[in-house]
Amino acid sequence: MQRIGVFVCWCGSNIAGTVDVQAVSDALGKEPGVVFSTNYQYMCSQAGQDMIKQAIKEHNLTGIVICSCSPRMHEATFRKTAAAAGINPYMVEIANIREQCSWIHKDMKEGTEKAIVLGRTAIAKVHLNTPLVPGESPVTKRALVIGGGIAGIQTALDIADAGFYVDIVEKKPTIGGKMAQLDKTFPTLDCAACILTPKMVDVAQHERIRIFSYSEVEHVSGFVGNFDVTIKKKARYVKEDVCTGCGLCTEKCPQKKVPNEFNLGMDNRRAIYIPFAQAVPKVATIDADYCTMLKTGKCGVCSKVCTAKAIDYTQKDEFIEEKYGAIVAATGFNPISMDKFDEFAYSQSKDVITSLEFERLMNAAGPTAGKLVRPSDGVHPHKIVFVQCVGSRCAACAEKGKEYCSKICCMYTAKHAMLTRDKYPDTDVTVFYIDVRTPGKQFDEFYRRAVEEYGVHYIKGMVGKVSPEGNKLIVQGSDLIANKQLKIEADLVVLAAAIEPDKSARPLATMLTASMDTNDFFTEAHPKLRPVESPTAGIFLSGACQGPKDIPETVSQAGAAAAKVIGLLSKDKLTGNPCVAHSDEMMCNGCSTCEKVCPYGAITYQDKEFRGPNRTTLIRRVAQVNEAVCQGCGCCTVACPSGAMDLKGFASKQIMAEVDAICK
Amino acid sequence: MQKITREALIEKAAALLSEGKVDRVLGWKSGEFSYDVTPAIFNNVEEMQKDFVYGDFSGANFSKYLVKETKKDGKVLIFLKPCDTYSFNQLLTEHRFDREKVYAVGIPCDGMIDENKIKQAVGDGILSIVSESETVKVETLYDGVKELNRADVFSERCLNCKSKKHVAYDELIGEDGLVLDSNRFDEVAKLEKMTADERFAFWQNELSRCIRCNACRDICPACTCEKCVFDNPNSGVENKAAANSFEEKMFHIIRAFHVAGRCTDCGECSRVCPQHIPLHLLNRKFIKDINTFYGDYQAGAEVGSRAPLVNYTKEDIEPSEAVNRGDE
Amino acid sequence: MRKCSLSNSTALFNKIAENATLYIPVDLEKGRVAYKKYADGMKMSDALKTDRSAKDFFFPQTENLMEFKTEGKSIEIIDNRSEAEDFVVFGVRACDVKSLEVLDKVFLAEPVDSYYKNRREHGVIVSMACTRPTETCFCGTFGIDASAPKGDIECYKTDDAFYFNAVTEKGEALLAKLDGVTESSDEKAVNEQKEQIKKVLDKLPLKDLKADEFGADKTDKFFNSPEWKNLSEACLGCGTCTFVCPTCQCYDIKDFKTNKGVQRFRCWDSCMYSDFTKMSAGQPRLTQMERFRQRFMHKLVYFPTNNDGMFSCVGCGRCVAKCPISMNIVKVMKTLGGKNND
Amino acid sequence: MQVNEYKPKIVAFCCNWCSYAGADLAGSNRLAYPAEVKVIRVPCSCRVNPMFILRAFQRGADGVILCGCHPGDCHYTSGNYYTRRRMALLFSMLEYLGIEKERTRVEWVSAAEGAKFAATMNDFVATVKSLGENKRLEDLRCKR
Repeated sequence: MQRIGVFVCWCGSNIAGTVDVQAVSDALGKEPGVVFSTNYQYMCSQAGQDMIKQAIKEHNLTGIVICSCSPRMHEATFRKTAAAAGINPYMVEIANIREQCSWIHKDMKEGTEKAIVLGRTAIAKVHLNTPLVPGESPVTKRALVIGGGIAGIQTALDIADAGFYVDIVEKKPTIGGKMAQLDKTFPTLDCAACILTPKMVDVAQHERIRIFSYSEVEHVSGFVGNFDVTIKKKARYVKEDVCTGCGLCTEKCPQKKVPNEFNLGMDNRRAIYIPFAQAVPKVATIDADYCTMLKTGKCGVCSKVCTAKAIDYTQKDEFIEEKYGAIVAATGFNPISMDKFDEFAYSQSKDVITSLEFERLMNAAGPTAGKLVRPSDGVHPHKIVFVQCVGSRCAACAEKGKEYCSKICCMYTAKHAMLTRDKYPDTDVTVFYIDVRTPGKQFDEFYRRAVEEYGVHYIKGMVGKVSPEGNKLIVQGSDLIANKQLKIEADLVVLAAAIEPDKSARPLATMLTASMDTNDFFTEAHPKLRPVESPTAGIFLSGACQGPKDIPETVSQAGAAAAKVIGLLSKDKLTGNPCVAHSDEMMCNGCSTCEKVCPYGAITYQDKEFRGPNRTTLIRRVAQVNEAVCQGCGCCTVACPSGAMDLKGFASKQIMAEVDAICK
Repeated sequence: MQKITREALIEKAAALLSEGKVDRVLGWKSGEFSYDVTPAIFNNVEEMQKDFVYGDFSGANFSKYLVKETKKDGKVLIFLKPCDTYSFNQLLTEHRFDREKVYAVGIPCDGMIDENKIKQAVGDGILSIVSESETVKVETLYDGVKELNRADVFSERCLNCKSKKHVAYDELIGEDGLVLDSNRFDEVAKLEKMTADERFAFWQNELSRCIRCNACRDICPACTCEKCVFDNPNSGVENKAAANSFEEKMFHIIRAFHVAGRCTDCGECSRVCPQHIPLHLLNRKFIKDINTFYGDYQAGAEVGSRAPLVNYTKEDIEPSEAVNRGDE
Repeated sequence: MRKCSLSNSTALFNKIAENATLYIPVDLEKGRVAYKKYADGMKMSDALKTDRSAKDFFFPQTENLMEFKTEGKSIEIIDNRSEAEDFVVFGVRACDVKSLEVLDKVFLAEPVDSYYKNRREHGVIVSMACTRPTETCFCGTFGIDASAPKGDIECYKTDDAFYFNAVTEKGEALLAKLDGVTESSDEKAVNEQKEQIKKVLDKLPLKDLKADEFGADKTDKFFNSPEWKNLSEACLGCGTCTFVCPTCQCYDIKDFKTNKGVQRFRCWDSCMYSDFTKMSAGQPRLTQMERFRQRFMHKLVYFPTNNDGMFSCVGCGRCVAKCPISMNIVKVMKTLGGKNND
Repeated sequence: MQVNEYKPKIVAFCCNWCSYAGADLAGSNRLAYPAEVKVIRVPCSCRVNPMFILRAFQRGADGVILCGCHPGDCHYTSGNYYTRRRMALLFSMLEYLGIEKERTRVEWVSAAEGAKFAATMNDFVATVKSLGENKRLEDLRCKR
């Protein structure tokens, strides 16, 4: 039997105004198990807390009921008070007689009666409370960053600079991601390569960062602080530690007809290649799909020209197992496919291009060495039409595009328009838009400059159709402000394609038991207050895998994710929430039902030996809850048919005792 | 459909036993009368030849016995009728027995007979029941031989057979059947059409007869808990007898809820109820609702499938709509 | 011997119901038969057996024993047993009549079970001879004569009349009250019926089942028989046999927390249950085989040992008909009973 | 003088993250609802076992309402989706047994919806009141 102390708070007149606190403390003092009951003006004040501490010692209290404001307000306060007086903090229960009683009831009698019932309910629960101790688990002081774009790079650098080891897994042969493909960046128009490549070098040279390029995450198990990850290092047929990156092989390779994905297929590369000059690691990779030697066994040119003897046609995929304390998803984005948008004639004309392709065309290291020409005939375009929101904000055409705003298109289109007008004043530029959204530092100013200083024509309206006619593109659109239909003869049409999460994100989320929204963006633990954490403990989110983002936003989120990781890795031990699920092995059937509803993958099964009747032993499959991973929702407790699964702090018996007390 | 004979099954068992593929056989053992068939373990062909029986009263679903049987050494031969195979798969899905220790032989089934229907038709003193293809000849103490239509004395579950297809087996005797379009939800629909008062009266009458013998639970292949909540003093619902109509309802609601989405509709609960309460109408209500709300789902149709109550879609029906659906 | 023509049965029942609550077997839907409280004009069932036995009237499935009321920190103890009113159970078959004798041995022996005793004192049993016993019947095995059903009043129903014979004082008193609706009669019709019944009994499939091998002090002979394992193999551990049995008398005492206190009640329990007679160390019988053996050893050996050889099975056949897996005392007796039952 | 007005007993299960906070907000905004409503705080609506609901009726509740985060907003990502399925089936079963469907309800109330919480409770209490006492799922022993 517990020795319970009841403390009724007046909260000044907040409670005492409509609840007779004396009557409440008197009535509750008569409840079985209650050995002390009092009321006081401000229970949460120092004096109030001292009163509780003193009563705990004087009356040897084992359980505390505070009738006060919402537990969301002061539960933590009173738990600390109890702990300071030497009883387990989880022996405290709060009866919410302010928000859920005195504040909503005007009648004193009614309020007092209800407060007594709520107090009794808390007493009924405390009777069944047990001391709870949070579990502890060690932390592996190494982080894994999945994705080597600017998000992953920034997160990795920040973590490593704080003194922790970081591994980056990048599925491409080089890190750099989308930003490496960009020409200039808004709103300052500095060159992407100029600000990105030094960071890539920093990563390469950082003593605490390892890069697994051309690699993928194969398997993840474990939990916060203790993840076991298998990384697949795909065979690149070049010894990474031997290759000097001289590039001779990439010049001599006889297979010249491989579409160059770095330039979005607008030119070709060889079967052995280094994606771009500043690639990190600067190591060649053989594209097995195109390499004659790998396909037919006849060639071997690269091997012959390689003075470092780095070519190894027998290389196999390699699997690396490593432990991590934290995992950061930084898997980025891709423009959506234009397949479903044939009204813009993307498949019919080479001169209808996406914005990312436009970036490459403008880039000095691009397929045209930075000269803006039409991909079809190499002729300088005099009339360019930009179409925004291609596949974005597409609520009515959800099967084609995305319902959300891709967020970056307004600004990069303004950038493209401005750069074009700056470099080629003879080129006329028209932009079709639904809205121009420029909420960022210096963003609107940037857009105004495009319109006002550079004379870009902005037309509010959507393009309905683009049709190639001769060497021209006929753009049919509507001008909603002038309320008229337009027909523009253009040389080049640039589509601002919506962006979507990278395809690798969904399977990765499954491996991480991290949740995703319907668009396959990772879900954050809280949209406002925990924007860089996944609901799954130990999984963090960086960059566009969480939602569309521009570079400044990505970098700041990457830093935020790093800060969260550093906060985690700087701990030697993790203390969990003790209100977690617990399986009674004697009753567990091992049926796997609970595991299926657990959003955190906290439940595993084990074949365990039990004592059977009459000195026999039985092997039974039983569920085990990983307390470090369990967040305490209790979903498993209801899924479990045998009632073996229960939730500490919110045990079935406790809840039923509350029900009983309320219905008395 | 070819009629499967006792001899064919014994022959199959004999072969498997002699090849060493199985160590014992889980089968039906004849009793005192024509209908009181008991599940039993046969260790050799001689035992089978003496007592093994397969016929109109071999209705017992053996799947649940595998939980116990596979904890023993050696391999057991089990004969599975189509409906039994669903329970078999469901138990496998829930990791309740060791598949390696079972050799499952699928056998066709053309329906089992409910001895209670015979008793109702012919009265007391049944001396023998002989089954022909379309008829059943019953000899009684008082009225000589009476002939009944087989179709009139089929078990309820066989009248509404959902499938003649085996969804699990190592070996099949005879040809496999098909999943059938049954009218098994008709009775549920009939109840749904009643007023709330009529439904309440109906169930009050049915459930008031419950003696809480737990036969429905203990025969149920989905009820394989190490300890049932109704036997566990810590569960808050434990009791040994219903003290009033609330406790009667609670037992049956929770029993049905705990197997919802896992119940294969094998019909054993109603078959064994000594008070003849149509318990399957509770389970079928859940199955019908699941099918309507979340799309057709047959528990046990495949191993490892995700049961509807451990699954969801973002567009699921709201509880308020679910209860109003019957109003139309 | 008194007689009441069947055409006059409503008057008879109404007369009985004047002074006591009358329960008669009634046909319900789908072949179900149960005792119902008599109301004017209600028709009595001719079925052989009610689904549940007459045990329920004397030892109901749940029964309040007492109540504890708490007010603050004080506790009040209240005896809230329901005082039984006078009642008559009509049409109890010989086997069920005998079962009360078995229950008396348990509940009326010291210490007397006052709850049972109270109900027993208030109840009058009008028995009924069985003209159409069924294949599951084996009361003869235990020396019960279905043609002489006993009870407080022995009753025979022919094609046109009820015949009554008072057996006990209570029966005489009741029969005396029925003078207005009955008339004196000779025993010719009844004797004819008795003969008829004997002939039928000789044709029953279980007529040769013998209990001779069982009985008092036979524990050593059967306890360690290897047959128990096979017999119990398929047992589900449900309580069907126990709860349909007219002689099973085990109960559990439980407390139910009400809003104001605690209701202490008893309810039937079953030795087949894994949580039967749980003690601090758990169940004394850990396997279903042990629990299964207990039930039959109790009926056939332990009970006779403690009660002058009286078996605690009356051969009513309910368990034979109701067991979900069709395992039953007949099969147990035939398997263990040696030569006599081959 | 008022005659003994029937006051139903209402048990409201509220998830800690949305609905309980919504109830608190109703209080902070002084939005009144009947005192017959008593809230039990659970971590997530998915913690609520059908047995708790039956228990409440057994013990004398006249109505039971379950409040959780809006679908898609669950603090534990998916808990309320399971709640939704469980309760759809349970409530449908209760209805099938002839128990008044208005006695049970699930409502999604976010932490910002104090007004919705109060309005929901006002409506639910009025509905249950119009039904009168729970007779079909009562256990008379409890009322003694």
